[in-house]
Parts: sequence; C-alpha cells; structure tokens
Amino acid sequence: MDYQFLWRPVIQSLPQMLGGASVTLQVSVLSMAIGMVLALILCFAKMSSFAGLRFVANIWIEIARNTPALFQLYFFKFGLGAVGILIDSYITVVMALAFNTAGYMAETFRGGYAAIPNTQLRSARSLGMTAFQAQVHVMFPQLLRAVYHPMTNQFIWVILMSSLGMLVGLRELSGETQFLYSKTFRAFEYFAATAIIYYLIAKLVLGLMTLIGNKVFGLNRGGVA
Amino acid sequence: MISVKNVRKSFGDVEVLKGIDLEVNQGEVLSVIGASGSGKSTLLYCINGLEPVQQGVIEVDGMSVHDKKTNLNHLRQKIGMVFQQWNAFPHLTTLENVALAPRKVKTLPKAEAEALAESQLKHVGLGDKMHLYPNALSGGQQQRLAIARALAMEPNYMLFDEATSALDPELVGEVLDTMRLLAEEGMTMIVVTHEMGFSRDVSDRVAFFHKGVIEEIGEPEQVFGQPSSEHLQKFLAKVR
Amino acid sequence: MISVKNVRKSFGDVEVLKGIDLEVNQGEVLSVIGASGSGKSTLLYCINGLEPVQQGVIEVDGMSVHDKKTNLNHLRQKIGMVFQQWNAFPHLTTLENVALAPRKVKTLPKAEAEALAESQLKHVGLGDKMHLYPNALSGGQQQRLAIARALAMEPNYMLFDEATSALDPELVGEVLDTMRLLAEEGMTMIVVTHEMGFSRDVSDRVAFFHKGVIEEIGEPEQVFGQPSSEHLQKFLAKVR
Amino acid sequence: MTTVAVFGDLQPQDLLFLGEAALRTLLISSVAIATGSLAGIVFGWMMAAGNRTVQFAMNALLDIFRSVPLLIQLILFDAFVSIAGFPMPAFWSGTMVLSVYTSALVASVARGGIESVPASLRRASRSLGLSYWQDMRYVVWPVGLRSVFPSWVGVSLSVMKDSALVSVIGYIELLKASQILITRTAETFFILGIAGLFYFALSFPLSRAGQYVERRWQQS
Amino acid sequence: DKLDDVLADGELRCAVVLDFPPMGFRDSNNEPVGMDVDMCADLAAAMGVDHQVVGVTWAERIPALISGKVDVAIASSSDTLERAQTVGFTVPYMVFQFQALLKEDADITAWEDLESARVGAAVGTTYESEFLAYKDTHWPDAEGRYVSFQSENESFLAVSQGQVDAVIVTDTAAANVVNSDKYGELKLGPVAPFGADYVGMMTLRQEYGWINYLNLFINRQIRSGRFDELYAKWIGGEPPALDIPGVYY
Ligand SMILES: Nc1ncnc2c1ncn2[C@@H]1O[C@H](COP(=O)(O)OP(=O)(O)OP(=O)(O)O)[C@@H](O)[C@H]1O
Ligand SMILES: Nc1ncnc2c1ncn2[C@@H]1O[C@H](COP(=O)(O)OP(=O)(O)OP(=O)(O)O)[C@@H](O)[C@H]1O
Ligand SMILES: [Mg+2]
Ligand SMILES: [Mg+2]
Repeated sequence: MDYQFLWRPVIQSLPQMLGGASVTLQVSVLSMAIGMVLALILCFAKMSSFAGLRFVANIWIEIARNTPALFQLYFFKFGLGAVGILIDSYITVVMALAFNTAGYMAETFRGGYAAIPNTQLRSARSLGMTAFQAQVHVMFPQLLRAVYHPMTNQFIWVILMSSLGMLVGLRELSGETQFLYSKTFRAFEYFAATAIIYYLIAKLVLGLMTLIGNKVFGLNRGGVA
Repeated sequence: MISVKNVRKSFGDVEVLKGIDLEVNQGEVLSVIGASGSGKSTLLYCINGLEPVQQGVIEVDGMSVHDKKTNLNHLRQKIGMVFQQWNAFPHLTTLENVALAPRKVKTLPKAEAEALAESQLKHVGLGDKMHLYPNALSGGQQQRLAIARALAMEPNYMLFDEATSALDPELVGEVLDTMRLLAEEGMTMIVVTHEMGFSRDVSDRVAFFHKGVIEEIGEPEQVFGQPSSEHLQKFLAKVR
Repeated sequence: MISVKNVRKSFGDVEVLKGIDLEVNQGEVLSVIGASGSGKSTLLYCINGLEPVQQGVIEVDGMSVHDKKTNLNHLRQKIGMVFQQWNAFPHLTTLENVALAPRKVKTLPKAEAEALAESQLKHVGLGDKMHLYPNALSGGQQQRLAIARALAMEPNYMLFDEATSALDPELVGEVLDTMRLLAEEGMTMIVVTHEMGFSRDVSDRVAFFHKGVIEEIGEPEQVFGQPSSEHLQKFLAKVR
Repeated sequence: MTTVAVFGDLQPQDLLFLGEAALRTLLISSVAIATGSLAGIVFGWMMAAGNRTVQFAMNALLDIFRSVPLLIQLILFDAFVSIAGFPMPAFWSGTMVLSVYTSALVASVARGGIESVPASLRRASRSLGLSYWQDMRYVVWPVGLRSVFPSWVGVSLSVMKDSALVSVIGYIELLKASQILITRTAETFFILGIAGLFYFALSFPLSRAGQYVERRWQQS
Repeated sequence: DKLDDVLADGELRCAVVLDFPPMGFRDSNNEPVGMDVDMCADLAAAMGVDHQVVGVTWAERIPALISGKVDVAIASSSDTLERAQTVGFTVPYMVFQFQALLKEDADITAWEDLESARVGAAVGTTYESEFLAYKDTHWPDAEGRYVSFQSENESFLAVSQGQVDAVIVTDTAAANVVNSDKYGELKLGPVAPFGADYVGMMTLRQEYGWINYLNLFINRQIRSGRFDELYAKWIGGEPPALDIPGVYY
C-alpha cells in the first residue's frame, strides 16, 4: 500500500464537519416531526370510511414503502422542479424524508392500534367515556407506547438517510464532507471521520430516546399481554 | 331493572342471539352459563350498548339502550362491566385507573376522584397497591382493580364476562370472593361464568345459553339439580 | 425406575430445588402438586436432562442423567414428556408430528413410522385428524396429540407438566381420560397437575412441593385426607 | 458555434439502456440478498446460541453497519480498497458492502426467529430424543422461519431499494441510468416514472406475496 | 512504472467526467464523447495502445485513480495546490473561464446582480469554491442563497426549471447549453471576476515518468495543431492560450 494517510486536514476541518452534523440533526428532527404528524393523519385516513381518503392514503403509503428513498428524493428534486415548484435542497430533503416516514409510520400506527386488545376500548366505553375520551385517555397513550420503539428506529433511519442530502447538494454532514474532500482529494480520511460521527450520532440519539422512553413509559409500566 | 325483549343480533350473516327474553330485578344475581360461542358475551355487550342489535328492545331502568335519543355515555355509568382479561389500563397506576372515569366522565376534581378511587380500592382489598402499575399486579389483583374501577362510577348494575377464566386456579378465589361480597351488598349483577360452584352458591337464578337462545333458566337448585334440557345435561356432565 | 437423590438446582442465584429425594417405581403413578413457582416443572426438566443440576444424582433405569458419558438423546427416548402448552409442532400435520421423532431419531422408514404414528393417534382418539394441522385442533386434541407423539417413541416413562391447565374447562376431561387410560395400561408416570380430583383418583402416591422441597409425600387418601404440613393444608383450602 | 449535439431527445434505445440498468439493479440486489442472508443466518444463530461474549461482540460489530449510512459505507469501502491496492469493479465493491449490510440486518431477524420458537416446543422436541441439530433442522428452522419470514421479506425489499445507492461508486444501476437520461433529455417525469414503476413492480408484488405466504402458513 | 504498465497491457484507461459537456458527456447512444474523451483516444493512439473510457463523477475521480482502476484522469480537474498534495498534476491541457448561465427572461446583467439572487453550481468544482470564497469576502451579508448540485447537467436543469436564478458554469459548457434548446430558453450571463481555471490531467503523485510523458503529450497536441482542431470541434471560437505569461512553468 503506497498510500500515506493524512489526518491533519480532517482534524482541522472538524468544526466544519460538526457544523454539517448539526444540519443533519436539524433536517432529521424536522423530517421526523412532520412525518409523524402526517403518519397519524394517513393512518386515520386509511381507516376512514371515505373511499377517496383511503385511496389517497393507500397511494401515498405504497409509494413510500415500495420505491427507494433516493428515488423519492429525486422525485421531489427534479419532479417538482419540472412543474415549476421551486424548493431548495434543504426543503427537498425534509420533504422526501417526511414523505417516507409518513408512509412507514402510518402502517406502524395502524399495527399498534390493532395490537391493543379491544377490551381496552370496551372497558373505557363501559365506564361512560365518550369515544373521544376513550381515544385520548386510553387508546392514544398505549398507541404511543406501542409505536415508540419503531419510531426510534425510524428516527435513526432518517438520520442515516439524510446523508442522501449530499446527492442533492445539501451541506449536511455528508455533503460537507464531500465538499471538503473535493478540495483535498482525501476521500478515505474524510469519509472515515464522517462514518465515526454518524455512528456517534446514532448511538447518542438511540441512548437519548431510550432514556426518554424509560422516563415516559417507565420500565414497570408494561403494556398489555 | 334490566329487561331484554326478543333481542336478535347478527355479526354479518351469523345470527348470534336468536330472540332473547330476560328480566333481571333489582338486587338479583343472575348467572349465565353455556358453551363457548353460545352468545353469552354478546348479550352483555348489547346490554351495555357496546354492540347494536338487529331486533328487539333492551331497557335499563326503563331507558331503551338502543334508542337514538338515549345518552349512552350517561347510561353506561349505571352499568359497570368487567371482562375476561386486559381490563386494566396498562399506562396508568392502580389509583389512576380507578380515578380516570370519575374525573373525565363525572368531572370530579382530582382530589375528590382520588379519594373515591382510594376507598374503592380498599373495598376490593387493593389499598396497598395504589401506586403500582397493573403489570406489577397478579391476574387476580388486576380483576379486582377492574371491579373497583367499575364501582367508582357508582353503578346500579354490574356485568361480569368470565371475569375469572383467564386466571391461574389459585387466583380465582380472591376474585370470586370480591364478587360474592358485592352480591351480599345487594348489587344487581349478571355474571357470565364457568365456575359452577360460585354460580350455585351466589346466584338467585341461572340461565343456560345454547346457540343463541336461553334453553333453560331458573333457580340454581333446579338448573343444576334437575336439568331438563338435554344440552344442559351434556354441558354439566362435561364441566362436572 | 426413576430415582432422584439429593438434587439441588439453581437458576443464577435462586435455588429452585433444595435437595429433592424421590423414587418412582415401575408402573407407579406419582402426582406432584404445589403452588406456582415451587419447582415442579424444574424437577421434570431435570429428570429429562433438559436442565443441568448443581448437586445430586438422577438415575433413570440405572443410567445417570447428568453424567457426561450418558447419551442423552438415547435416554430421552425412554421418557415421554407433555407440557402445559405449545407442544404441537405447528408446521407439521398431526401424523407428521407423531412420525417425526421415529423417523429422525429411530431412523425408521417413512411408511413404518407413519403406521406407528397412525396407531398411536388412534390410541388417543385422533384417528380422524391425521392430516390436519395442529391449529385446526382444539386445545385438548393438541394435548392428546402430544401424548401420542411421546408414546410413539415407546417410552418407559411419561412425564406430564400441567398438561391440562391451559385448557378450557370443557376440554380438560378428554385429556385426563387419555392419561387415565395410560395409567390403567401400567405406564409409569409423573404427573404435575392442578386437578386434585384426577390426582386423588389415579395416583399411587402424591408429592406436595413447597418452595423447592417435597414437604409431604404419600398415598392420596393421606395427603388429601389428613394433610400434616400447614402449607399443604393452606394450599388445599385455596384450590378447594 | 458548435456542431455537436450535447443534448438529445429520448430514443428507443434509451429504454434498452434503462432496461439493462434495471437488470443490473436486480443482479446486484439478488447477489447481495442471497449472500447476506446466508451470512446473516449464521450470525443470527451465533447471537441466539452463543455465550454472552459472542453475543456482545457480534452485536457490537453488526451494529456498526446499522449505524453508519450505507452511502458512507459504500464510499468508504470503495476508497479503502482503492488505497489498499485491491481495485475492484464497482459491481464487486458494491456487492460486498451491500452483502455485509444485508447480513447485519438479517442477523437480528434470524436471531428473533430462533428466539421466537417457544421454549416448550424445543423442550418437546428434545424430550423426544432429537439432537440439537435435529431440533434446529426440523423444528426451530421451519417454525422460526415462519415467524420472521415477513421481516426477512422486508429486509430484502429494503436492500433492493437501497441498492440504488451503489450508483455513488459508479455502478450504473436503474436510478443512475435514469439520472443520466434525465440530464441528457430533460424528460424528467417520463424517466422517473419508468424507474419508479420498475421498483414498484418489483417491490409491491413481492411484499404482497410475502403477506400471502405468511397468511397461508398461519392457517396451516 | 505506470508508463511501462500501460504499454505492456496494451490498454490505456482514462477517467472522464461524463456529465460535463462538452468536455465529457454521453451521446444519444449513451456512449461517452467529448473533448476529454478525444484526448484520451489521442493519447492511446500516440502510445500505440487501445483506450477505455471509465465514466466517473467528480467525487469518484480520485478513488478511481488511487485504486488503479484507471491510469490517468482526463477529467477537467483544476490544478489546486491543495489537491496536488494528494495527486500528481500535469501541465494544463485546457483553461476555463467561469460564467453565469441565466434564464432568458432573467434581469441579471452585471456580476453584482448575483448578490441578491439564488445561485447554484456543481458540488466540488473549483468554481463552486471560488464563488463561495468570493461571496464570503465581497458579499458577506448577501441575501441570496447558494445551492450545490451533484453534476453540471443538474445545474443546467435547475436553472432552466427556475429552481435557481443563475448557475455558475464554465464558459465552454455555457456556450454549449445556450446553443441547444434542450433546457429551454437560456442565455449567457456575466463572466466571473475571479481567475481562469487551468485544468491538468491527474495520475498518482509518485509517477514521475508517466507525468513527464503526459506533459510532452500535451505539448505535442498543441504544437501539432490537434488542440485547436479539438477546440473547434467541441467548443468553437478562439482557442485560449495555455501558457502563463511571465512564468517559467
Ligand atoms: N365481532 C365479531 N364479529 C363476528 N363474529 C363475532 C364477533 N364477536 C363474536 N362473534 C361470534 O359470535 C358468536 C358468539 O360469541 P360470544 O363471544 O358471544 O360467545 P361466548 O358465549 O361469550 O363464548 P366464550 O365462552 O368463548 O366467551 C361466536 O360464534 C363468535 O365467533
Ligand atoms: N430458565 C429460568 N431462569 C430463571 N429462573 C427460572 C427459570 N425457570 C424457572 N425459574 C424459576 O424457578 C422457580 C420454579 O419454577 P418452576 O417452573 O419449576 O415452578 P412450577 O412449580 O412449575 O410453577 P408453575 O405451577 O407456575 O408451573 C420459579 O421461581 C421460576 O421463576
Ligand atoms: Mg365470551
Ligand atoms: Mg410449571
């Protein structure tokens, strides 16, 4: 191996890379938040009795789940551009990731809902709660608990997939790295550092989510069954 | 008084209740026995308005359950219900489980609802478990919690749907004891059960369901002692 | 003969069996009763070599179960075992369930193994269910399938671990009848059970487990009629 | 000024170009799914059956592949084999990265499958005298496979979709080919539509087929 | 060394960026063509070997080189000092000016108008970093936004779709795009005030013999008039001077 590793430029540009990492986090949190809200709406749309709503929800969910995330990103980037809708790469990435998250989490919500024994709803109604009260006070907290773990996984996925931002010119962690790399041509060193940063971010977020999960749902507050 | 008149109920094409007539008077304990799938649970759901009926009328204290004008949420406060399992809300502590409906439905202030909850929990013997979550309770304790939760709405009637059949044999006793206590206090109850001993001891009347009809109904001595229906004889032989 | 000598067994720090001594003679039916967690299942697993022990010796027909030199797969053919639930292999038909071990373990040819399976299935009354998958069977039928499957290995001993306690009350009878049949045919059996009636009728001896020790052992009349241990008295009062 | 046409209209042979690229997508994903699944099953078994040290080590190792973006893994591996002096065509480096990535995902699925087999079922088979490997082969494998088959289908489909990322190291698969055509012809919707339809046509029926098989197994 | 290897193999492998018309792109048969491609063919012919063009993106140029997947990168790569710490450059074989490319109806006339516009460029190019550096020093509080694109062609698409008001490209590309109607009505914008972009061929840093050979090849291309020929074929107009006045090298 003739190649000499040169880490100094990487260390010097660490602040810039961390700046990119903070964009990564921003984009991910934003996509996740929007995606979750959309997912809940899609979930109810899919369970609704109105065929039009069900149709739209189905199309959305199936496209999100059956095409590559990169395809979805290109679609938002080129496709919307072609019809004259102007968006910059930051919003493109957020839209694509939120679109995908909504599709996947909508199904998770539906599954979580179905997993709650129907005696729960019946118990609540038999106590005289209205349908809405039963949903809010009994079903929703359990739903949230049921989807918390998949939601955490989706969050990590979103963080990792936000690296696609690099391919549409967003200067998040990967994009920033590519920019730095093209100045010095030190591919391995820069991307190795980036890989480590992603790993640390993923672990940090996972740890944080687990901590929050334990705090909110408590280890001793098991679900049913 | 609960009165059920000529009630028919189907799920899709399957008729599950084929014309049920029944009256349960104030202070009476009616137990309902019958094979799996005979429609026992369905009847309880209909009485509580949790399922619509295709024909017939059910009245509770003179109010028609399936009448559009009836405020079901209001009516249901009069009727407590305990299911076979998964009664307890897993995300709330024992105390919160019991206090939830008084607070949200009766809109009692928090302190008052909790005082009520506390007294009901003591009533069923869970005074020391108030701050535990349901999964820290045994199955029997969870069922007693469900009873306390229903009682906190101060119902006139209690419906039990095989409240003990998901329990380990050792835990059945404590739940039955709590139900017995209620019966002694004069609560009007409909009890779907597989526990023949309990049914014989506690009920004023026993109804035997077979394929969606009440094949036999009467005092326990008669139903268990001199069953006239052939199906009932077979059923009793099986469960011993 | 099965002989258990001063067996101690822990899971991690928790000692579950605290010195068990027991002998079961040819043709004898021993039933084991006791509260949940007292170590009944664990003892059966140890006898079958499914769990290691920390101390003591278990011998089956003179072969030491936990000796390194013992061929466990061979020994286990002598001991049939039926568990509380999830016994039946869900991916195989009833016939295939029973024929699997004869084919793979005894390496019988397919036809022979199936003939054997068929006769055992008829023995337990499942002659007409041979080509169904287990999930088309009732719980009781699944347990009888498990019995047939064990019998197909022509064991000298049968161990039952609460074989009926996951069943609906209506289905318990048919499984107990099959076990009774086995006992009458002279099979040596250890039966962990909550069915006191069955235990009283069928057993030659009854052992009462309490927290990892055998607190009382003797003929059914004595154990159920004049229990000397206080724990046993309490236990019997609870399960009635 | 210039006499050369830099940009052109979409032509019939461009569809062929897309079709070939689609085949490459199929090829690289099937190779990766096949090898990755085999390795993943072995890893999954090690995690389910191994002692704590093995479990911990395997988990930590495979976790790396689940915690670093596939895009970065591809670039990094490609750069690494470059400087290490083992140049290989994009197909091979892409396949290797995708396979390892797949195996990391399949490992947790396989582990779940093995652990999903109820202990009493395994005890039942051992108590009949079946050996460890017979138990694995005749009970754990078929029963566990059924319980995690849908997850495995899910992993495979996501690898198929993620194979689009191999384009960053120069492998011209479907999405890269579409991108080439889009930039040449500016026929954005038509080309993206074809690419999307292809992925959909592959993914949707497979996931439905997976659900169908799952339901049939549940009935049997 | 590499020179011997290529001669012995009988095949020269060149990395060319194929979304950088007219230097490198794909024709209607999706085959690589362009000035860089012709350069590669000429070089192979001079050595008496076959040639193979390996299409790369901007980002893949270096890994392809270092891994030995290619022998030389003829990929319009600017010869910065920073990059020369990693790879070896030849003398320049081409020079570019940077120019804004605009939509026909844009009302940008002077370079300064870009201050408040949305401007894009292909990621990792010299003109991207030059533009960003210029923006930071001259327009520190510019309200306009900057966007990078993955390839040159994407940036054409973006400006034609109106995703940005202007993209910075090379003069060669700009002329080409404007003459084609594929991207709709586009026009040439102001030329960038920052310097010309000299690009060299790249190979491994330690391949002196090979670099010497390549330098001589570039020299001969110009002496023989082949460079002018290629320039006329792919770009048209007056070929630029590749020498730098007042300097030896
Ligand atoms: N939601 C439903 N949709 C369709 N069929 C139903 C539904 N609920 C119950 N059934 C059917 O109605 C019949 C009566 O059910 P029900 O639960 O009332 O019986 P049960 O007497 O309570 O039996 P068990 O002792 O098993 O609880 C059964 O055949 C059941 O399959
Ligand atoms: N694999 C295990 N790891 C740790 N502890 C175990 C394990 N299996 C059983 N135990 C513990 O050993 C004790 C005895 O268990 P065992 O299953 O033998 O009781 P049992 O008498 O069969 O009870 P039951 O009537 O509920 O089946 C229990 O406290 C149980 O929690
Ligand atoms: Mg019922
Ligand atoms: Mg047990």
